Amino acid sequence: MHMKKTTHALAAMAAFAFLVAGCASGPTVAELDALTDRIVKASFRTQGIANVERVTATDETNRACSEADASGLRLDEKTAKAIEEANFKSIQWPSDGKFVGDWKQGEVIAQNGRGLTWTDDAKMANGGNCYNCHQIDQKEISYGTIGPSLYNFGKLRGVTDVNSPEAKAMLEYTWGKVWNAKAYNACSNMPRAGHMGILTEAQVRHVVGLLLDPQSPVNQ
Amino acid sequence: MADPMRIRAQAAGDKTTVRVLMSHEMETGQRKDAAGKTVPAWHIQEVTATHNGKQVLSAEWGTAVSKNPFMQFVLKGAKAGDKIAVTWKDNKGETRTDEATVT
Amino acid sequence: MQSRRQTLQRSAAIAALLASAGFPQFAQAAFNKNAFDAKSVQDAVKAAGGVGLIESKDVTLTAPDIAENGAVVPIGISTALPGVKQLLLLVEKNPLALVAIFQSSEALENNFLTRAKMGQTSDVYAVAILADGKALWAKKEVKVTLGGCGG
Amino acid sequence: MNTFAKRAGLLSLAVFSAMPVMAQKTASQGIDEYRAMLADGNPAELFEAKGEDLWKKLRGPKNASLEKCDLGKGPGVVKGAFVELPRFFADTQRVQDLESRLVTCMEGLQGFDGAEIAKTPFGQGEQNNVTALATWIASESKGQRFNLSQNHQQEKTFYEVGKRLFYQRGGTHDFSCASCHGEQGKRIRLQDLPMLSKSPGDGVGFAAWPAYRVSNGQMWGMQLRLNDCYRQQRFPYPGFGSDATIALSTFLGVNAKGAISVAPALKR
Repeated sequence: MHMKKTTHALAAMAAFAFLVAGCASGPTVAELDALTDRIVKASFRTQGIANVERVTATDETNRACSEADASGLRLDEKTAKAIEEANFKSIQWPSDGKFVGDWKQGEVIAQNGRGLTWTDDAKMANGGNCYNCHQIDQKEISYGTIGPSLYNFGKLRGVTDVNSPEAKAMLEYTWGKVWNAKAYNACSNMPRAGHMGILTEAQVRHVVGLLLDPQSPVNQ
Repeated sequence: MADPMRIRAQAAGDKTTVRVLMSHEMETGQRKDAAGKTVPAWHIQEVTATHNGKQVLSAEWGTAVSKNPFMQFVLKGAKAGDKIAVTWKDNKGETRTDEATVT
Repeated sequence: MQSRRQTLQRSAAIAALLASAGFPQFAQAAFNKNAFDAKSVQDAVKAAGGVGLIESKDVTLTAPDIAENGAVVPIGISTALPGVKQLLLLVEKNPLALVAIFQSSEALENNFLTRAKMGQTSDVYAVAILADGKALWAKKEVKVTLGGCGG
Repeated sequence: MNTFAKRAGLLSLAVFSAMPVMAQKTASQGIDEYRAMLADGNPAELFEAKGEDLWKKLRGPKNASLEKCDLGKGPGVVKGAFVELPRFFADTQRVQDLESRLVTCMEGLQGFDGAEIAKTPFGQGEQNNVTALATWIASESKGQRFNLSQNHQQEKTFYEVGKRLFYQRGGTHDFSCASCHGEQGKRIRLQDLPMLSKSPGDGVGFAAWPAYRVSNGQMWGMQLRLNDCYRQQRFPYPGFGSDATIALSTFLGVNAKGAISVAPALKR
């Protein structure tokens, strides 16, 4: 198994060495991209529920954003817009029209950072990983700072009654953002919780509740 | 056989600070394995130390001492060149003794 | 399960054995199973021979305010009080409260450090038991945080 | 701060005795204090001692020691080797990191089956010995500055591939290495995240592993560090010593140029 892999990788290197033999300036960007793909294929394997396709068959959004990140250049506006539109189209809106769930369950989901690694069980409920990157309820002092603070999320956006017509736009935005963050910012660092099957529809509803319910500690 | 300890004994004035690291799992007996079976407690119970052969320390430890335990104690009146030996014994009866020289 | 009487008998036997082995003046303690099996701080101190718990500024507990990980929490006890027999470190909210007992000895300062596992945020106790059984304590709350990605 | 927030703040001050902002400051100061208390007496020392012993011991089917192992500075030279790895090795025609190089030596000098060791899960059998050896070898370069070579074409190529891997988004969460380590001054929960796309400074990131993890009481080499990063990224499993892990290490190691190594360190 390992021998085969080593051979494969070595073959890739040998092919590469041949490629650059007559080329003093080193490999081109395209050659390096192709070599990276070969190395990824030779290096990663499926383990538990983490299939190798998670890295060999990523979607256009990840492909374009990875390339932009590595080059140090921002995605051009046209591509960014196309990515956002495609992701927006894929958002599944609440099947029963209910956007806001139980903030208490939302807090548990926000605290939970588990699920979908190769050591996790497919049957267990996944966490939302929210506190890893965001401040949410001020009582929790162990929060990350990769994303902005979400404390007072609903309050700052003027949501006083989730059933009022004025709140509708904010309910939709919050749902959409949690479901598929790339619909609003093409190369956002935020996972696409609904789109990628990290959270279920019911879980997304509870997280939206945590953020928008005026009773939630987030909005106190 | 258990891996050796690391013992550092440093004299400063009339006091010698002894720091000991031990290699031990210190299994609590509260943890369950992948199959849901409780992993039995396995921990150091007794720690003793001698200074030039004379016993100076006696301690008892429960399961709550951390894995790969650390201990520090302060000896009165030892000097550079003196021998400090530390012995631990766990609840399975396994034991290990290591020695260090005061610097 | 061992009865208390059996434990006492065994301790006595081991003490006699050690005495004959040439450490007659050293307070050698066999593993005090009752104390380490006790769930609460009070019961553990009692099993170690402490008769009355009294808060004291003369006992110093060294512990961090916050632990990045509950698996390794540095804790220590020290005191300059005379007549101390045993020094105990305990974590109130652990399933079994007692972490360690150090026997006081003329050759040592009453100053010991070790590291403990803590399942959750809890008060940590340092208890010095005197010859007359008085148990003088100091305590401090140590916050245990959830670290890393939680996965 | 709006009036409500002010009022809420005062209220919580009255009721809970600590304002959130204060709690925040205390938390990071408290963690610094906690780390300082643990600095003296790093259990990594236990693994260092074991590694040194393993280097000198006659082992394996050939009953030989590793004392003739070439870690890049000539057979048997240990001091300073760690801060120059990964590098290109002419005998294997590969860029290798410390751990994959150790396996090459264990195979060549001692007669162990390298593929078998690479397949062994971390924390078991000969993998434990590789980790202990890496811990000792790293400790022999403590205080030295990272200085990876970029002279050989394959070293340059591996840096470029490593850079692409660093920014590669994938898995169920779209995470790349850069999601957490691409910006300065960020943290996950309370853990500070080093920015690894350039030098994060002395004794941080690449210059801190192997390290003893207090959370699980395990000694981790760079291979396991990267492996667990990929696990938490929800990626599939990177093979031990695979080109992806070595290319990524090359990128991190070259970026760390000039940073002082503190390995083996103590980590959460």
